Order: sequence, then C-alpha cells, then structure tokens
Amino acid sequence: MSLLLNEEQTLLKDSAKSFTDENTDLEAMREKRSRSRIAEINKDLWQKIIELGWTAIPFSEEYGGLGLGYAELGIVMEELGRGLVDVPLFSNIVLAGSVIDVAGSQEQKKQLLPKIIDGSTFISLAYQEGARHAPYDVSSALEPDPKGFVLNGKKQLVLDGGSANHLIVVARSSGKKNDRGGLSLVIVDAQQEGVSVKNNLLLDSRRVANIEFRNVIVSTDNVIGGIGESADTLDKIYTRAAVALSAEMLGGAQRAFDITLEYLKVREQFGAKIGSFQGLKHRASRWFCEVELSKSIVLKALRAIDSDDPEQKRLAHACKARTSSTYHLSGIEGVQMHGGIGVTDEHDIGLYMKRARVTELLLGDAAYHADQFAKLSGY
Amino acid sequence: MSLLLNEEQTLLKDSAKSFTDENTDLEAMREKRSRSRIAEINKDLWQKIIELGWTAIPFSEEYGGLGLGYAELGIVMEELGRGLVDVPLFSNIVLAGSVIDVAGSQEQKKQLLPKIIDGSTFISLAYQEGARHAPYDVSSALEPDPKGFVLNGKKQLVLDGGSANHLIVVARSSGKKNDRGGLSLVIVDAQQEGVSVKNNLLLDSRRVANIEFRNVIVSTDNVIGGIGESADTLDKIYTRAAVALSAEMLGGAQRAFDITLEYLKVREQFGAKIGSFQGLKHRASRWFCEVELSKSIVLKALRAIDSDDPEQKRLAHACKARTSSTYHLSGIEGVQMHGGIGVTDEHDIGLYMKRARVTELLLGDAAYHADQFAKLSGY
Amino acid sequence: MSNIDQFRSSTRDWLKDNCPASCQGPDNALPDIIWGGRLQEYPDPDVKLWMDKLIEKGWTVPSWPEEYGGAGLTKEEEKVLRAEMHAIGTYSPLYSFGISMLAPALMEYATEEQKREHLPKIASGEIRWCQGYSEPGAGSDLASLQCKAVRDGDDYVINGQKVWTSTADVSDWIFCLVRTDPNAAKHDGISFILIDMATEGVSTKPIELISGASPFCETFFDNVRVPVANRIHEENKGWSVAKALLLHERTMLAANSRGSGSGLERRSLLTVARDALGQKNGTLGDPAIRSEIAQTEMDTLCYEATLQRTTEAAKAGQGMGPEGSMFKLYLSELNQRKADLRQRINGADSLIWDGEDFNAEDKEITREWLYGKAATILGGTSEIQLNIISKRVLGLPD
Amino acid sequence: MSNIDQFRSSTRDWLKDNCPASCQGPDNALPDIIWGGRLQEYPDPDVKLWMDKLIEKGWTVPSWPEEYGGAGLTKEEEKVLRAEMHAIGTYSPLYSFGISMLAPALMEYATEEQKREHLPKIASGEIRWCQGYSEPGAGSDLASLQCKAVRDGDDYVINGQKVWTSTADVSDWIFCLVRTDPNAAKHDGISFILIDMATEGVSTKPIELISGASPFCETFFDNVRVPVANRIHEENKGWSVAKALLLHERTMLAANSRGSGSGLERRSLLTVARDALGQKNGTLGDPAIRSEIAQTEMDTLCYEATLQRTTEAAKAGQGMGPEGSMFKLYLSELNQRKADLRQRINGADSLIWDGEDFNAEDKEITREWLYGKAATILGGTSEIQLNIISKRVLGLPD
Repeated sequence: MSLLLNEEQTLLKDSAKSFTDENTDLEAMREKRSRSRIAEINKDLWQKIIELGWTAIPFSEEYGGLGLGYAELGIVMEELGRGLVDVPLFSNIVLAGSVIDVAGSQEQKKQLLPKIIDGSTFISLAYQEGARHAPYDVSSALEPDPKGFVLNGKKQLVLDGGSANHLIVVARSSGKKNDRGGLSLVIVDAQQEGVSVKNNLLLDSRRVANIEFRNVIVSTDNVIGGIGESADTLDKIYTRAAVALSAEMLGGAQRAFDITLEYLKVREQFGAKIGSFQGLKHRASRWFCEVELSKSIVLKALRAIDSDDPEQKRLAHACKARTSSTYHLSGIEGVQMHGGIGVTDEHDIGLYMKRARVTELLLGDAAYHADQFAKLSGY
Repeated sequence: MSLLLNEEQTLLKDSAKSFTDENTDLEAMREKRSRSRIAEINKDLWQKIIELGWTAIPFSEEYGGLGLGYAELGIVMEELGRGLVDVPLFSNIVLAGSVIDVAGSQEQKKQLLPKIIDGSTFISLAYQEGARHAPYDVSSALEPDPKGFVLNGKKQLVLDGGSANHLIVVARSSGKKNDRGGLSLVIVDAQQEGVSVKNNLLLDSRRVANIEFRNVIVSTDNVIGGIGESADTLDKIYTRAAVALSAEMLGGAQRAFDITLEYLKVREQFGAKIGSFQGLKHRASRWFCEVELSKSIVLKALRAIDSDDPEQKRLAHACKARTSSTYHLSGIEGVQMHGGIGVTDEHDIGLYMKRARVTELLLGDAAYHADQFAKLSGY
Repeated sequence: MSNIDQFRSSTRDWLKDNCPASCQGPDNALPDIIWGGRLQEYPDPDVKLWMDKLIEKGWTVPSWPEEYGGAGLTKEEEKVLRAEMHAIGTYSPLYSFGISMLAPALMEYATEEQKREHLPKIASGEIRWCQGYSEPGAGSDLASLQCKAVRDGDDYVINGQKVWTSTADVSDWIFCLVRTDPNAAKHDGISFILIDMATEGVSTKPIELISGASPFCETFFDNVRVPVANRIHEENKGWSVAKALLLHERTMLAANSRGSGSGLERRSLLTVARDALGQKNGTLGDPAIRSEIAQTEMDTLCYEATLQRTTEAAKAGQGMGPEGSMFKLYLSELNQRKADLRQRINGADSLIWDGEDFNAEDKEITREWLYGKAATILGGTSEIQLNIISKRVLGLPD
Repeated sequence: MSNIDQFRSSTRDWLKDNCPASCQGPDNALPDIIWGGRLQEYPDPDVKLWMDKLIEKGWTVPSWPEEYGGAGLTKEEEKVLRAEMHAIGTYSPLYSFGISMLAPALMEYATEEQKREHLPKIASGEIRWCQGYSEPGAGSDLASLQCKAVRDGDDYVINGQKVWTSTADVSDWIFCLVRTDPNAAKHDGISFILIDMATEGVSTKPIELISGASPFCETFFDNVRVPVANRIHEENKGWSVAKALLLHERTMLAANSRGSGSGLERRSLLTVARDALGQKNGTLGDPAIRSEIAQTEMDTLCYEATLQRTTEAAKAGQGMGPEGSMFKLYLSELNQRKADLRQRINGADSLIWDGEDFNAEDKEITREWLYGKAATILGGTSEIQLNIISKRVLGLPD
C-alpha cells in the first residue's frame, strides 16, 4: 500500500493545515490553565470541526459517516498535533467512537454514532485504573442485578471525562485482575446516580477526570458486545488509538523541530547564528532523521489499520514506541536548544514538551510498546 | 579512605609508567596474531615484571609477598592497560593467586604462592563454561573416587590456559547447575592424564584455552577450601578480579582517549584541525567526563577491597559496569574519530577497541553488573 | 589552656547566655535560610533577637574582618564555633547572594571605602542583593551584553534590560554588568556597578517558567542615575570581576542543583518504583525501570567518587580549575534523568497539573521535572560547559 | 500481438535456444557476481558460453544503446527480459564499478569517441575498473586531494597516492581524480582521468583492516604517463564528474551495507539469542537483550518504511536529493548496533580470532562486527552525512 497521499488526502491535508493555522491559540491554553479547575471543551472550535466533517471520517455512511479510514483520520490528527489544537476528537471519535463502531449492536450504532458525529453528545471511554497503561488491569466490577447489572469501581485519566454525557466503562464481569477474559464494556449516563466525577487538568492543560462508580445500575441494553468478551474489542481499540495518537504526536514533533530549526537560523550568540555551530547542527540532523522515521511508520501503521493488515498490531507498537521517543526527544532538544527562553512559560516550545510528556505516557510508553512488540513477535 | 595516591603509590605509578613506555610493543602483537596458533607468554617481559616485584604485591610477606593491596595492584594494572602490555598478571596473580590467597590452606599457600610470585609456575583459573559470565553456572562434575575425586567437564576462555602448569578448576560436587551451593575448587596438573588443552587466540591477540577434563583424578590434597563450599570464595575472587580488570580497562580507555585527542589536534580537513569542529569537541568532552568518572570509581572500588568495606561488592559492580561502557565508548569513538585510518590494522586505536571488547565481556558486561548491583541492593 | 580551647570555652559560655531556648535543639524555630533585606520578616521575636546577637558578635560571617561586620576568626576558630553551635542544635541562618557571591568579589576588587560601605550591611542582612548579568540577547554569550551606562558628570545613566535576575523583586540592591564603552572589543567595554533598586527608573517583573512561578525576574533600567562611586574596579574592567564571580555562581548552582536533586528524593526512586511496580519473580516488577534505577544509582556513586577525588586533590593543592564544568554538566543531566524516570514510574499520577483530585507529591514531581529542565540551561548551558571543557581542559583549538 | 508481447515471445525463444541447462534453475552454476577483467576465471565452460551469448545480445547492460554494447531496450522491455530470465532461473551475473559508477558518468560527460572506446569493454566485462578518489590527507575533505597531473605534450605525468582504491589489485583500469591546477581554488583545479593500470609507474598494495584482509588497496603513481585523451570532461572540471559519481557510490554503498547486514542475518538475531539465552518466564532469557532486539527490529521497520516512502516519492517525481545521506547514516549505524548486539549475545564464543577449537560462524561474527566499523566511515563518514543533512536539507548556515 502506497505511503504517499492520494489526491483527496492531499486536499484534506491542505484543509486541515489551514484550520490549524487559523485555530492554534496557545494563549487561550495558557489562560485556561490559570483557571485550572474549570476546564471545559472549546465548543465553538468543536463545532467547526464537525462542520468540516472530520468527526465523520472513520464511520460508515450508514450511520452518517464518510466511510473513510485511519489514513484520513491520521492526517487530521497530525495537523491538530502540529498546532496543539485542543478538541475532543481523540476521546470521542477515536476512543469512544471506535468502541461503538467495532463492538456496538446495530441499534447502539444507530443511536450513538450520529450523535457523536454531529456533536449532540459527548462520550468518553473510562479504561484506565492504575498509573500505567495495562489493558487487562481492570478491577471495576460489573455484577448481575435484578435490573441488569451493577457497576462499582474507580477510573482515572478519563480524557474529557468531565464534559461527557455518557461514559463507556471497561469493567470486569469475571476472572482476576490482569486476566484477559471476563472484561465487559458498558454505557453509563454521566448524570446517573452513583457516578461521581472529579476534574483534573493535565500538564498540557487538557482535561481528564477521575470517576467513581458506586452501585451504578446498568441495563442490559447498555452492554456493548458480549458480557466478559471484550478483550478483542479492546485490543483493536488500543491499536487504533495508539496509531491515531501517534499521528498527533508526529505533528507535534515536526512542529517542535520546525520552531527550533527556525530559531537556530535567527538566534545569534558569539557573533554567529547558533545554527552554524556544528554541535547543534549534528544534533538537529539526527533529530531530523528521527522525525522522518516517525513519519514513515505512522503512515505505514495508519494504512495497516485500513487494510486490516495482519501485521497491524506489531506496526502499531513499533509506531507508538517510535513516536513516543521522537516526541520526547523533540520536547527535550527543543527546549535545550532554545536556552533560557525555552524554559519560560512565554515561549511555545515548552508547551510541546509538555504535550509530548503526556502523549508519551498515554496508552503506554516506548518501553511498554517494545515489550508488547516482542511478545507479539513471539519472544 | 582518600582517593589520592600516597607517596609510595606515586612512586609505583611512575615506575609502572616507565615500564609501560619501554615495553609497549604493539608490532609484536600484530606479528603474534599472524602466527596465531602458536601463541605463548612473553617470558622475558614476565621476568621483568617479577623483578619489579609486581607479582608479589597483594600477598602476605609470610609467603614472599609485599603485603600491599589492590590499590597498588590497580596502579600496575592501569598502566599495563594503557600500553596493552600482554603479561599473565591478571590470570596468575589476580585470578589464580587470589583463590589460593583467599581459600588455600597454610600448606597450599606455602607451596604455591612463592612459585607464582617468582614465576617458576604458571596457574590459570578454569571457571567459565557457557558463553556468558555466570558464576554458578557450573556443570563440570567432581565426584568421590577411591583415590580422592574424579573430575569431568569442559571449560572455556581459560586465560593463558595453554601455558599453565597447573589449573585451578571450579567444579560441582553437588546440586544443580546455577545452584550456589555444591561448588568446589581443585588443583589439577596440566600434564595429567585426561586433561586436553586446545589453544585459541582472542580478538585482542591474547591467549585462551578450551580445556576438557576426562576422568581426571584429584587427590584430597588438591582441593582448595571445603568440598562444595566455594561459592563465597568465588564471590570474593570475582569481586577482586572485576575491579582489577577495571583498572586495566581504565588505563586502556584513558590511552585511547589520549591518542584520539592528539589526533584531533593535528589532523586537518577542510583547512582546519578537526579538533576545532564543535561536533567532535562536544563528543570529546563527554568522553572525557566518562573517563574521569571511571577513574574515580576504580580508585574507590580498589580501596574498598583493601579495607574490606561492606560496600565492596556493590562498588565492584558499579565499577565494572562503568569501565565496560567507558572502554567500549573509547574504542568506538576512538576509531570513528580517526576516520579511515582508524579501521586499518596499521593504526593502534583499533587494538584498543579490540581489547575493550574482550574486557567488556570478560567477567560480565555492563548489563550483567547492573543486574547484580540491583540484586545486591535488594531490588 | 591553649588559645583555641579558650575560644571554645568562651564561645560555649556566650552561647549559653545568648542563644534563646527556642532557637536551639532539634525542633528549633529557626528558618533554613534568612535572606535579609527590607522585606525580611521575623514571625518569631526570638529569631530576631538571636540574629541581632549574632550580628553584634560578627558571627553571621565569622571569618570576615571585624571592620566589615565579621569577627575575624581563624579557620580553626570558625570550625570550633560551628561545632559548638551544632552541639546545641543552633546555627546562623543568614545566607545570601551578597555573602556567597558579591562579598568575595568586593574583597578582591572594591576600594576600602566601598568595602566599609557595603560589606557590613551584607553581614547584618540589612541589604539583600541580586545579580544582573544575562540579557535577552546575551545568554550563553554573556559578554555581548548591551545594557549601557553613559557617563554624565558624577553619575552613570543606565538604560537597558536584564533577565534571570533571581529574586530581583524582593531585593534591595543589584550588582550589574553594564557596557561603558560600546566601541571596545566586547570583553573590554564592560563595567561592574552596584545599583540601589529604589532608584527611579528601576523596575522588575517576575518570570513565569514552564513549571510555574519562579524566583527569576526581568529587570528594566530606564534612565537610571547611579553615582560613579558605585562602580567596582576600574571602568571597562568589569569582566575580571564578573569572571571571579561566575566561578562562585557555578559552585553555588551545583550545590543548589544537588539540593533540588535531593528534594526529589524525599521518597527514593526505589521506594516510588516498589510502590508503583511491585515485585515480579523476586525483583522489581519492570525490568527496564529496574535497570534504569540501577544505572542512576551507579552513576551517582561514580559522581560522588569524582567529587571526593577532585575535592581531595584541590585540598592537597593539586588544583581543580575548569573541571568544575564537568560537575555542573553531569549533575544537572543526572538529576534530569532521575526526575524523568520518577515521572515515568509514576505514570498517569504525575501528569496532573492541578484540579480537584490529586496527590500533592505527584503534582510536585511534575513541577520539579519541569523546573529541572532549567538546570542544563541556566548558569551556563550544557553546551557552554562542553565548550569550556574542550577548550580549557582538553586544549582543543578554536 | 503488441510489440511488447512480440518481444516477450522472441526473448523466450532465444532463452530456450541459448541458455545452457547448467545456467538455469534453482541450482544453476552461475556465480552471484562476475566482476570481469583480465583475472576473471570461468571454472565452468557453460558459464563462459552463457556470458558470451549475453554479451553478443547486449543483454549484460540491456538498456544501453547498441553502439556502446547494450541492446537499446526500453524500460518495459528490460523488465520483460528480467522476468523471462527469472522465470527459468537465470540472470546476467556481470556487475562492476564500471557498470554502476563509471558508465553513468561517461554517458553524461565523455566524448563520443571515449564512450565508444570504453563502454563496450565495460559491457563485455573485458575491463574491470576501480576508483581512485581518496588520499591519505584527503578523506572527508575529498576536494583537498594532492595527487598531481602535470601536462607534458600530449600526456599528463601523474605523481601521488590514492587510498581505499577498492579491488585495485585485481582491476585493469582506474578512474581517478587528480589535481591539474595547484593554484586554483580547491574544487576548481581537479580533473577526472582514466588510467590503464598496466602503465609503468602504477603499483598497488592491499590494505589490512582491523577485521583482517580487505578488498581495499593503496595505489601509487610514480611518474605515470597518461594520454591527455584519457581525461573526461574539461580540464579542471573534474569535480562535476566526481559529484555525479559520488551519488552513485552512496547508493551502492547503502545497497552493499544492506547486503552486509543481511549477511550477518544468516541466522536471525532472535534465533541466536534464543539459543544463547533460553527462555525465562515465557520470554527471552535476558530482558535487556530482549528489549534491544525489539528495538532493532522496530527500527528496521521504521527504516524500511522510510525507504519505501522516499522511493515512492522519487518515483512520483516528488524528488529525494540529499536525504540519501540519511539512509547511509542510519543504516550503517543500525547494522553496527545489530552486529554489536549479536556479538554480545554470543559472548565468549564470539571473542575468538583464530585457533585450534572454535566455530566458524562465531569467528565470522567477530570479523563482520569489525568490518562493520568501516561502514560509518568509508564512503563519507557519519559526520559528513550529518553535515550534508544540516546544510542541504535543513539549510543551516555555515
């Protein structure tokens, strides 16, 4: 499968680029952070994205989608990453949207997909319990109840969770912590009794929630897929999510590189542009190579999802491992090469370093993905 | 304990330095390699070392030693490493000598130490069986026999083993492979029936042997320490050996650095000394720091042995891990910074890279020692 | 009784008579550091009393000459004094840039009149000093500074801007490098000058860092008139004073950096890792993290041994010199690696900036990781340290 | 029947009639590469026969014009030819520096007469060529070369030395860069010249590498007389020819380097590791090695995807250019990492240089690790590649 963009993809890229150029507002991000406890989704920006049709990209036309793929979604994610544009595309479309798309019943799809596409509802996926990404490390319990099921447990790092109308929760119906079997997916109304949401702001000024579920009643209609049989779904979701997030990370890494390259060409010290110092030149060149390698593996992994390539999981691990280390490097080198100004809040490069840190750890860091890659490769 | 050299140590260092300056003969090494299969110890050189008293350094005066310590032995090892001087000090004095010194009976010491000090006998320690250093990975079997014991097994990487009159062999009296218990140390005459020695030349043109023992009879007199109780002795020996070898490695790393630094100051390309290029400058500076750190930990670990510091094992692991990575870096950077001439056999820098490789893997590489360090530290 | 025993005995008596009970013992009321200056507050009157007693004796800076506010103690006496204070659990909390950086430069370069004017106020904590060196265009290349001082009668008129003026917003005076000859070669036209921050035209603005609020400020000079008498050393010879002072700064930064490192170590990396990762097959749950922890611990041992070795060499008069750059370089990077590792171990918990539901230590880890990024930049970037090593230690050509 | 179908059919017939049975099929007698030249030997007469047939058809270089020894095939026809040969398990084994490097330069810069003189002998494998660029003092800074050619009537008289002249000791002719104007700026006084190595005054000496014997030589010129007619392109304009040729060399080195990489992979890293380290808790026995293997495998995937992307971009006319430096840089280092890892896994077994008791593969691993060290140096050091990237790709100032 070609790694080049076709004509339509090129048009999409141009349009995403213009959007980002017009809507990158890092000042707003700084301001939001200072009002920290009351972070909310920027609804105007989200509305624009909906109008551009990007929330519809990966879904079937039957449910109001565009019937495109991750190659296209990746283009948008990359551009949003470039501008640090903060919209709930990843949480609503990639994470929650994929769960419904992959495992939802006809009925659930009909009911929910059009609404997340047109923005009339927000859904977050509540998956993480421990401090580190571990797909089957689920203790939240889903137990039978006369009214269907009852849910108890605690989730953290629920992306955009404070703004969600619904939550999709990964819970355990049977088995022990870290068992692959016994996992279920259920939909919960965020306003329902027993759901308590606490909002936090991350390092990168994005919103997450810690959510507790106490004796929350779940009707059988609100179970996605078979009870206790959701591990395969989750594997698929995390594969897609890791690659889509990698596309965003690529955009950020590329931008951090561009900003720094520009700085190397204008900043003078000791009577010369600092970009003329070979020590920095060589580091910039190596950094460039890392970004190029990341670009290629992101393109490859996105296409592997669309073609349902049997290698897609291995590629996704290689991809997230690579973008994690490249974005990390980009933040660190970007700040270091900027010198003093780089550690001040006023310069943008630090914002990329912060976003790098968050995305690096989301869904597993480079070491996690190397480990999974080895496991999948049979060693 | 001070890390500076005292007056006597400074004198020893000066004398070792002169010796190395006069006796570094890398041409001879190249020639020996071309006659590969018939490598032998340079007896003239060894005789000089004996006359300088260095074989006597770590042993008690009672047995003809000087009653000094590893601080002093380390000075000599470092200088020999600097000049890649190939003498059996490590195999005879550090490895075999220490076994006798630590665990030998009064009788054994009296009989053997004076002889290895005055060079009238050569003894090698046959410890390694697998490809990687693993102290308790011993399958060679020592079984009771009417005449004492009978030894069967195979050893490899026996340093200077082809020139040894006696071999000290690590063998298993009981227990399974990798058990700490059940290890014994026995002395075997190299000419004895059932001992078959095959000589190899290493990458760095030094001699090792693969030795097979078939039904070799061992009298009870020739057991060192208690049967099956040699693990503590081995731990001690490997600690000492790792640090003494590190001292040699430090000398080599320092010399590779010095040679390269000199080259950076004289070699011209693009109309300038290549040492004026910042890319190389920064790498040279980082390399310098690594050598300095190595120097400190070597001094510290040598003294910890002499004072029987309870931290000596942890320090020894930190030390060998550090010198392994520093010497490795020194070989690689040395060759790379020399460019084309660096990969030719005619330039000395490649010889340091080769010795670095061998010593890096001898007695465990950096990863092995990091692992052991963590284990000893309780995690 | 020898002189030193007499000194010990009289010191012991004096302490018994003068040190308030609340300023002694393991739970004493003394703050870690009193920076001095007009904004210094003493919530506990005993602390103020104790400070006054110390100042009166010259014991805030015991080895300085008496005429400059010290007690003229010998090294041996000073050691005894510290030991006796330590024995009853007390100390002199006054510490400042004035004491650690400016005073050594004044001792070497100031006129007698200048010394008598400024040193006693440093010794008594009356004046708090800050440093004005860096400028937006003059970071690593400090000597390219542009803040200019133009002679006008008995005054200089100063215009320009300084950055990274640590604690400028709470200090009383600032010592500055200014350009007095714009036509001279860049190191030659610089003078070292002392400025009262209450002078008209001086203003400051705190700098926010990626980690949040910071002690650093920007400081602006808008037609500020400063008497020529406030210049230290000759006109256009300020670079010599600056170099002497920079050495003190680097030593201090290395010390601070160590402080910040150990700040992070409230709970050791290992403890954090054990809590977060558990055990697997008898060792730490994550083999990669385990080997990274071992690596940082081994590197720390190597670093400490190097510090020991060079300190001993310096004491033995075998010299140290520019190798100091190595410590700044290595320690700042080692601490960054530790902070990075700690944050990775903590995972999602340490991504929190603020909010409704988080653990304070986790948040602190994030802030310290970010603040630690400044360690390889401020006080001379790692690149500058590498330049210094390659030039001064290795003798590589320009 | 279309033209291309006709071509396919006639090719198939010709192959049936002319390709010896011993030169077909999976176990054919063909060597991987025939380098040509006076020293080429054909142990099997069928191979010689097959080569003669191919040469006669112009099918050793099928796309070259007929007058230069080719067959003038279109790209499409060439593809068909290769496919048909592949189908019966045969190929044209002739490959040489003459074909891959010199010929493209001749096509662009040589006179018609020069082309007719030299290209057919390259096409037929009659003459084997080697390259004389680097000199002991001119490595990375190739243009500073000193080997000089002084005009004397219709000849140049050449004096000087070349190094890294790969296969010089078994080649017939050498193409060289020589200095024809010592007073010109360094890139301007260089000419590109062809020298018959049988000429009096030419001598060669093999270079021994850290890995042992190598294909590289030193080549010496002692008053060697070469007709001016052997100069390609204008006098003092040799640098243009050289640059065109260097591009081809880098492509070839990247290809070779890949070859050497896969040579090492006779048994995959993983297989070696499994044998050496066994399993522990269901995964590879050593977690650090395991993660290093995963890292190199993932890096290889990234590298291959990058190669795919840029190749596609180049085919689509979106250009490539100096990014080629990236491949040389990255691949040579990746292969070094693999070789290093393999040697570490093999441990003591791979420390053997020679002797009485060792495994041949283990010894090979050592040699390849050492030989691989040259990959980041020869054909432009990694540092030169970084310079090229920063200048040509990133546009950083000098």
